[in-house]
Amino acid sequence: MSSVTLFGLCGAALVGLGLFGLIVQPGVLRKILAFNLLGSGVLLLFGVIARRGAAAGIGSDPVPQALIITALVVAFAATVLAVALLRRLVQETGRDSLDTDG
Amino acid sequence: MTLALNVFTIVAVVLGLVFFLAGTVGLLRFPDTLTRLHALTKADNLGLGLVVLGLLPQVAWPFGGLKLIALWLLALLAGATVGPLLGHAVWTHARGREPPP
Amino acid sequence: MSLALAADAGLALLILGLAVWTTIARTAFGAVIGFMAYGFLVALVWVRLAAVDVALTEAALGSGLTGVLLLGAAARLPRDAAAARPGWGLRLAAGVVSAAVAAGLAAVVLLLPVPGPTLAPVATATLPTLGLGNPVTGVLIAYRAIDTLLESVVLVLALIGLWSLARDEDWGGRPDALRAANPGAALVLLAQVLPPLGLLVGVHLFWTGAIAPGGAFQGGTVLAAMWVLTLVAGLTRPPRVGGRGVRLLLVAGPALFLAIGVAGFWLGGAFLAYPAADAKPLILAIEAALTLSIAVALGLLLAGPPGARE
Amino acid sequence: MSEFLLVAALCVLGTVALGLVAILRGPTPADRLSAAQLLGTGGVAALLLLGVATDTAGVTDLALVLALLAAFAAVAFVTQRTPADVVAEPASPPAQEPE
Repeated sequence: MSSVTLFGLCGAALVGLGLFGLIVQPGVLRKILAFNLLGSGVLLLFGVIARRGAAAGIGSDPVPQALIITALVVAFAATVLAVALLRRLVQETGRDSLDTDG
Repeated sequence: MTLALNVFTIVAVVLGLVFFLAGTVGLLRFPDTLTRLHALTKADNLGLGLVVLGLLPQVAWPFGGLKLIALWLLALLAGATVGPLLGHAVWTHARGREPPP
Repeated sequence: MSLALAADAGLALLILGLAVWTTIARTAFGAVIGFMAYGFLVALVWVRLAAVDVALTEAALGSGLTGVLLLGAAARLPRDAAAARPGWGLRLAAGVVSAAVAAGLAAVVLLLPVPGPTLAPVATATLPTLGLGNPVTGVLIAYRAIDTLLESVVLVLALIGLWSLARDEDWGGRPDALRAANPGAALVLLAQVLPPLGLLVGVHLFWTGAIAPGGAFQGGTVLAAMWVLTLVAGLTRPPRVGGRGVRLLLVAGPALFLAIGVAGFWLGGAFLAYPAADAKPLILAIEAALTLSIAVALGLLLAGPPGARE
Repeated sequence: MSEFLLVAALCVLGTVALGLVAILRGPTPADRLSAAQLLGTGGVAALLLLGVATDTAGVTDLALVLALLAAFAAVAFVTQRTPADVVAEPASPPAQEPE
């Protein structure tokens, strides 16, 4: 078992954990956090693939690295948008969950 | 000369480690929030400071060394802000009034 | 070598532990703090995976802007409305599905081909003609320039989405929600001393990005964090969202990128191709404009939709 | 020398990782934040040691960025909340289990 495989397994577990939180947690902020964990796990898998592609004197394939950097910024923008929607939801309904009946 | 500098590095870094350990133990063992905050700032200022001091002979001058010193000054500034901010908030809440100046 | 493996195993366990805590913590605030510590440790993992550029991005976003965003959100949650948690059946089903997905991905990780496929030689082949020494910047600005162009547009789209959440009567005003009610002397001092140093670090990251880890995203994020600090302390006020100047700054980066990209049809023979003689100055111009636009866009995203303090 | 610095980096990281217990334990939000703050400082020290030991480009810059932004969490914590929230966990009622 190498360090790279170890972080790959860690990324896989994070995806599962994020998915679980996304389904199970009722609060919207908790769902946003879980979704970020999920995304972070996916990016970690990308990073593992980049590290395995070390070549030409570079420790990590630069193409997945560049994708991860753009993905981090896009994920941040999406999180901002989700938090803004949550704030409007709280303003309008006084609640922070999505279930419609309660 | 190199040997003396290496010994200096080892001594300073080990001392820094001691302060990090002290900060952690304080954070876990001290009785209330304000004293725990006190423990934290020791690790912030002295622990990092000693590690930076120990690394100074090992980096390229001038830019590597100046970068390390700038980094420690930034950490000092952050610590000097975090302490009062958190402490003020905790104190105000506990006593129900503003702390004396 | 086994020492490094033990350290990495410890790091992975810490990350998983914090992720579990973020998922199951009782309070939203505890979960947010756990998530912030998690992001910090993930930045260390990027260093261990030889991706320092990524680590810089994760650290600049995670320890600066994300904390302000999530802690602000956690503070505005209602206190009394606890939603019903799903029942045991659904939780069990969710657990099974999630475990299956994780197991599938783990199998993929274990079955990856050896040696791993790589695009590094192709992506780095053009670096000398571009005058760049950092392969990641080379990919972002040349090899996969189209991705970066679209990504810089996404930030503007996100801002449009955010602003469209404003109430009708607030439209055209200043997004003032970040400003602290009572900043206090320590915070004001920090907001006076830190931004000049942060400006230096941000410009350094942008400039060094040509040859070493760094670049427009990292530099722009640090600049945005400094601006947000002065907004929180009340030293500066955000611009009105209807203003022409702020809109020009927002689109400057993507617009210049697109213009040079279209000019590539004549100068370099293809969309987003650089003429061999002038590649370096053109790339620097694009990176500088992108840094500025990214900083303004991220700062305004943090400031939220226009409207008074809640 | 570099072996010593690597071991020292591990020790710092291990020490502040112990402090993570305080994130889980609290009891107040200010305590949780203090633990995150300690993790930040220790991480910066570990990165410096690692960067000098392995002479990797950019690691010192990474530590510099982390030190620059070290105060942000506390600033956000204090300014985005009322003083009462600093000490008291919000009294969230226990989530109801459906029948």
